[in-house]
Amino acid sequence: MIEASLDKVFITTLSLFLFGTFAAAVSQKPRTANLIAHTASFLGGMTGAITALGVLLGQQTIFLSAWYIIADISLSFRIDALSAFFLLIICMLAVAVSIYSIGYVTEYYHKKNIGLLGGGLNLFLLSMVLVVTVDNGFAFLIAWELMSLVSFFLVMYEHERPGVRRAGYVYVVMTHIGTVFITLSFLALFLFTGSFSFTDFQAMSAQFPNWLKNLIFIMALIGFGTKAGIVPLHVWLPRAHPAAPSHISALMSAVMIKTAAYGLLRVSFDFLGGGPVWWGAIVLAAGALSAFIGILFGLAENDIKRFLAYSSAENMGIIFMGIGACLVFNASQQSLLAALALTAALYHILNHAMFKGTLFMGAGAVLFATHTRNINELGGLIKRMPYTAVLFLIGGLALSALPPFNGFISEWATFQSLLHLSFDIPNPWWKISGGLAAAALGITGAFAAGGIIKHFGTAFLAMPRSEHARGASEVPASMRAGMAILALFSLVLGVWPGFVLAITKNINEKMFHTHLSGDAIWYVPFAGQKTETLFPGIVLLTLLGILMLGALLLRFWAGKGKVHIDETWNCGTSLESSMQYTGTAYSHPVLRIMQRLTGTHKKVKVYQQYAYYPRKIGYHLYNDHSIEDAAYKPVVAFTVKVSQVIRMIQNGNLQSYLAYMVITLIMALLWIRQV
Amino acid sequence: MLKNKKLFLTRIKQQLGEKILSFTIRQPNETEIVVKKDQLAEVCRFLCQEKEGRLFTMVGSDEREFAGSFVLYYVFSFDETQQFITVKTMTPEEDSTFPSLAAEFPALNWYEREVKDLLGLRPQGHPDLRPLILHGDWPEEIHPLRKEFDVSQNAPRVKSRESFMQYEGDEVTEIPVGPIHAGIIEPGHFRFGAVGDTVLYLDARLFFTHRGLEKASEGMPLSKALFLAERICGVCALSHAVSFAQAVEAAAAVEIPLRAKYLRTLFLELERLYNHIGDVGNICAGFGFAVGVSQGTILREELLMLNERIAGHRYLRGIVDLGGVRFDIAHPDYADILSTLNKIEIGFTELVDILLSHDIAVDRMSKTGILTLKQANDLEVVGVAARASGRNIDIRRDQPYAAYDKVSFTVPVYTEGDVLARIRVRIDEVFQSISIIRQIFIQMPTGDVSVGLPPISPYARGMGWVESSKGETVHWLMTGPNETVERYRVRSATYSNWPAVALAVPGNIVPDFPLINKSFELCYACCDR
Amino acid sequence: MLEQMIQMAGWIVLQTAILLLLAPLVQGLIKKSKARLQSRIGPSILQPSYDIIKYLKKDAVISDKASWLTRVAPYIAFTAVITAGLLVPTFIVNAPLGVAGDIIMVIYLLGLARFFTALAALDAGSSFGGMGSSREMALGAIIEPAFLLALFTVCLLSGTTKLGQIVQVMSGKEWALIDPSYALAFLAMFIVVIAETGRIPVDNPDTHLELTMIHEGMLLEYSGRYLGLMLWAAEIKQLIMLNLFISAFLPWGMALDWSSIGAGAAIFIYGLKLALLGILLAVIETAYAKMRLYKVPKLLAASMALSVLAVIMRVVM
Amino acid sequence: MRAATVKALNLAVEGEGNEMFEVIRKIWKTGVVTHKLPLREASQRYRGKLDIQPHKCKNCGACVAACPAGAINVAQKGQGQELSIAYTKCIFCGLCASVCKVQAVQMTNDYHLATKNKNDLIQVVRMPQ
Repeated sequence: MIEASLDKVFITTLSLFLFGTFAAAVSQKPRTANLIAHTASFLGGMTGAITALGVLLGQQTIFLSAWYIIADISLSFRIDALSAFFLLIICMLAVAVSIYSIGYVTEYYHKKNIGLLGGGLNLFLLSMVLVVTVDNGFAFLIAWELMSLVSFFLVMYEHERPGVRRAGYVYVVMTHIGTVFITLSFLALFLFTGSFSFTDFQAMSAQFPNWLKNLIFIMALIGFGTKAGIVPLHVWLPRAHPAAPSHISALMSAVMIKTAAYGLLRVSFDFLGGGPVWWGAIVLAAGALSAFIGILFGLAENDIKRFLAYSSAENMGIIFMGIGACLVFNASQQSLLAALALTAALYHILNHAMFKGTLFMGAGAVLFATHTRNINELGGLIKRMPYTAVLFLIGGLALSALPPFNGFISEWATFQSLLHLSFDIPNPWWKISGGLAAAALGITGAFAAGGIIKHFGTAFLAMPRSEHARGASEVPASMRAGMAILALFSLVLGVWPGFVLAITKNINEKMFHTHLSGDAIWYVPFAGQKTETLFPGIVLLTLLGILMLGALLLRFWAGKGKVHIDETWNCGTSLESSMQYTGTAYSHPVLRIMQRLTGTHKKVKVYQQYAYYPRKIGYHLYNDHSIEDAAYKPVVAFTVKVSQVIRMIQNGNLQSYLAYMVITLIMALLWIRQV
Repeated sequence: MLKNKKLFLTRIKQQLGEKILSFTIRQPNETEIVVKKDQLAEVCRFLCQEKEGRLFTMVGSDEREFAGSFVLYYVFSFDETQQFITVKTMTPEEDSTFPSLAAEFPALNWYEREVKDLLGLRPQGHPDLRPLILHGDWPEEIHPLRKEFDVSQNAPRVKSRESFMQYEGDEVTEIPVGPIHAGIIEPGHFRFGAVGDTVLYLDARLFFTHRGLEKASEGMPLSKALFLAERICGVCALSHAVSFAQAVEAAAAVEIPLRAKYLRTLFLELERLYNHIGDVGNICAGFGFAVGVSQGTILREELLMLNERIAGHRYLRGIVDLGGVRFDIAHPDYADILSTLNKIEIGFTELVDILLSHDIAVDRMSKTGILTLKQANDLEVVGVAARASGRNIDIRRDQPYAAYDKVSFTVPVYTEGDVLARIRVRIDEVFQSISIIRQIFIQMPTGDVSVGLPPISPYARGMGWVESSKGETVHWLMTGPNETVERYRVRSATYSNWPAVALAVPGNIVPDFPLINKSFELCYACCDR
Repeated sequence: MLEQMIQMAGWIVLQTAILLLLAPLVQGLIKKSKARLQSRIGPSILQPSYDIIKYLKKDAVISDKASWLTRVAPYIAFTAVITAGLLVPTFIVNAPLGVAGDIIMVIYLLGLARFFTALAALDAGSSFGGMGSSREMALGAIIEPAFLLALFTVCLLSGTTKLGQIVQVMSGKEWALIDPSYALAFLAMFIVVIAETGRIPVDNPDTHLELTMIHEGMLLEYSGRYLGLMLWAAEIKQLIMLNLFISAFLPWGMALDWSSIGAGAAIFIYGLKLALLGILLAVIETAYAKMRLYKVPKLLAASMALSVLAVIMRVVM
Repeated sequence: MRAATVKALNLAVEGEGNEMFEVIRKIWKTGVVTHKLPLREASQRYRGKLDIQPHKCKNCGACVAACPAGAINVAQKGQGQELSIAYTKCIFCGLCASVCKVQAVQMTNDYHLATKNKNDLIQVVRMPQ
């Protein structure tokens, strides 16, 4: 009964998104388009979340067949626990972003077509829902491609702005390179099973030869790694995310790149049933590299959205570290620890969606209010935009993995997974690697905190550095509400891990036939052979208790302290805004220490007529990002060139070229089917 | 030697020929050349570049009352022949400008701006005409060193004209430090253009302690002005006093008794000792080496207490008299000094051993705050800083005064130009000073310690110089009627060296600035007057 | 259940009191030892306590550029540090909050304090705050992995990150310091303790030269009660680092339960260990000079290398 | 393995053991040098407060004229004269003592000048008729 009704709820979700897409696209008035699109996506998100929660808590699976294209290539859905988990995240974000967008898109009124933007948002959400729910390789690829294309068009929404087109091209090229690998791995699965159905993949992959499993895994890793923005496949990420409108960036960063984790988990565990230890080692190494490099490059940025984008690469790295550890434990038959590692990864996926959503929306709010993303032009926003500041700070605290916010819990679990690699796997290499990976995670967390302080401190604190910041005012209520929802979840998930454990329980049970008990509200006993427990609630209560009691005692003992307001101490001169530490200056020490990796170098130009009498000094700091340069520039240049050539041949625009690409993909798939 | 000098002067006279108005040998070691304003650049260029003279000091003077115009004196020192050549040029009130040489001789930058501020003569073509001595909120048309300026008058404050370096782009932070500092440091405002911890440029705004001493001395009896000179600075009180006394003695053309010369040398070296030892100890505070600081302070205190015992004043004030010194010392004092010095020598040797073998300390000091020889030469840097950058000058040897021509000592020269080199110069000089003092006690003649001054004619000129612990201090004096001061110009070592600090800092990291600053050990009061 | 909770609450109060009172004393002892090593008599070891009392009673001055963060940060930093302190054993093998958290929690609670201190430093807009903050975060980022690695070598012995269990395992190994891998880990951790407490050769706690400060730079805009809390928090953090060090490397003589004789002796031994460590810190601080800012990462890299070496030895041997 | 340990230990202390020993030895040798209050007496030649003996004074005014800081003043007060020395201005140069032909003004080595009231720093001496 419940199952049947959940089916309907899910169908409602899809229909709402579909309705939102078309209804918004055809509506002429910006205000109507805004309302229709975001009401549809809000409702869609709500119903989707109900579906997902129903599946996760009700321990059931939804099957749904829409129609058959030919033979076993069908559009059918199967929502198991894993799908539902991702569906839940997508829908939570859909709800928050919809509310936020109502305010945010007013920025584009009478400048751009709101209908297209709102419709695009719905279509984007729909495509992501399809990606995580379809039950068929063919449909998956179509949905995947749809997701890529829609997000590409959304990135290109403000194509008249400088840099946006370039970002869009890099994105579309990279994402298709990824798609090629994913397609290849699915084709390999198809060729050996003779079917596109996920059920067949699961059933038959056990008989695959090892080399084939390895091949499929590697191709899937590259393909999904590209979408996840894993270093060194991340180059599109810091370009595309800032270029897109902020609510779209929030979705891309918080949800879209997570579909890659879904794909990887689906392929490696569900289809291939885990693999040898080296799979885990590769994923773990890629994750560690990604986490470290991602945040290091992010730290160098003065563009608030680019920083967040790099930080997404970092967090995907942390997630991959969890997945990697899980693969290793799985290969070593440590199912409880595998469950711990998977929980860590899933928990972080959920958490990252919450706080990165908050942060991107916060960045969007700053952009909305000041029209600049360069923190060196901002400052003093905490007084002009108090609510946004608090919400951004909460997101930042969670991103920095500080208690009592959610980032801490998942990072703690990841730490435990990594440390248990060395505690419980007898191989000496793992003993060392586990510790080193934990250290890498540690430095990542510290860098993330530094990045947040840099961006929050420069943009929100002290004095405005330019007219942009001076004229800022608080954003509309709907935008604040959108951020507040996710920020609230950041706190709740940080003190109530039991909730998340309840929803990940099914996934673990299905994959490892074991589970972590997490029923109690306050604590997370990762019980089993060890008692690594964490009671964030108790710690938070103690902290609050000490705070209250301490403040009271102080008040009682020393009285109500008087506070005088005076100038900032500036050595006897008056303070000017140019004396504040700039974003560049803030991260300079780290960049200098890490110079070899970041390729930091400066250009100083001294304007002078006579020696010893300089008049003006020009300065700019560059970060070469040597990794990108070395590995990517030639490839990207080549691809761009090729696509330009193709465009010339076609004599048409990029859109039709992409349409051809999709058609070619479908044709190819069909052709293979016929053979 | 004497012949050389004559030849040198004759040749200069011949080569300059038509360009000069007059050529007068005023004193055995000083020659005056009078030129027209438009010939100034050429003559200075000739003296500096072909004859390798170095700018010693430059003085602007309001001589309208008795000479009918403003006068500028450019004094060049020729160390090889132990000669000074003063180039004098006149600027009438109606045309109160003079050609600026600052672009060509960066060392003249400050001197010309000072003349502009205090006398209101405009250096034409000066590349940087920001106010220097008087700050931006002082009215532009009031010039304190003009005779008509009333000292008791309170100048109104105007809107500040101060400006600092401009930076392009939004990445540079301007870090302001001072004029009020956290420690007990004299007032100076430093504005770093920095990105993170790397310094791009340093703007140093000084002259917060400009007390107008030169103006205050106008009309003051010479005997009282001595005490004013003594109070220019706290730690080089004696150097200033001796310089002033030497300037007066030169104006009076008087030779002081030999014993007085030796005593002056003794006290000057004691002053150098406590300064250098204190500086070596203090530099350790720049990198938090507590033992270095405490041991340095202990040694310095020993010396200060010695000063108090033998001279009645820890910082050696009230010793010098015009025409000699005010009191004599006896044999028990000799023994006291020598035994204290023995103790100091042992303690200092140990301190230096520890300091120079301390890896972190040496690492902090080497390659930090490098001043190149070219920069040092261009800016006419003097003293320890000059010798650490390979500029081999020491006025004790080059233009001897007091009894320095009778004792033997070597002048340490290093070429690295970094903090470590400056510290090494100080360390070497400490041992040289100890050796000089020991020589003094061997050679010390008996006799009077003071001689009375004959009456001094009005508008006589004299110059006194001393190699203080910071570098050469030059006092240029013109007497007025009734043995008063007409124009008094103090050019301390700090005045010459400050612009060099600003050059040594860029490229270093911000936390190294205190270290670099301390290694130059410049005092603001000396510079600001 | 209720009895247990009351017991736990009592323990929390006791340990909080220990942290609050002992932290300024340890600071005073270090200062006194340093003064003696500089041939000075130095202030009384109670001076830091007097200072804190004085600051807490004074009015505060706050910048007109600053926001509410400046006022909130000291409270957050202070409570976060104390909470972290409740997770680390002192003289008894477990800590009051031992069941609720572990080493990672301690590190991140200290991180929370650091985060707010560094953020509040930027609030007033002065360049010194920015300078201190940016240096703190740069060095903090390098200290963090070194810290984790050094602790990791200890965790590896006991296979857990729970401090109570680590202490129990370690106190069974009285002669562990002879074990080379343990000695290496000891050194690695000691370097981290020096770095985390902001002592020479990493930071100079005595300097107030504007341009060289790290931790002091961040507190420059603070005064009165807020400054008192911040300083107190810094001193407690120093005590926590020493406690961590004692728990991990010198756990002998800790009381296993609350029996009065055992606990009494344990308190005495704990005090002795603290005093010795404090004097050791003072000696090191006196004999070393502050390193060049950009050489500090090398020192911490050395600590990391030592940790890795310690793990390798443990695994190989 | 042992060699590695030694190497690592050397890395940690960077061979500074010797130098550290030097430092400690030096500190040990120096001991505590702080002087506690009350401080010792100033040296004999120390130029401190003035000692004025009114009965020797010939009222010549040489000291007043010689004082470079203008710290000595003579004022008519009722019947007699009053000599005042302002230690707020005095620079302790000793010129007054050296110009006084009858040694009515002499320098002492009394250095105690700290006071809570600025007026206490003006020493007034009443001259006999």
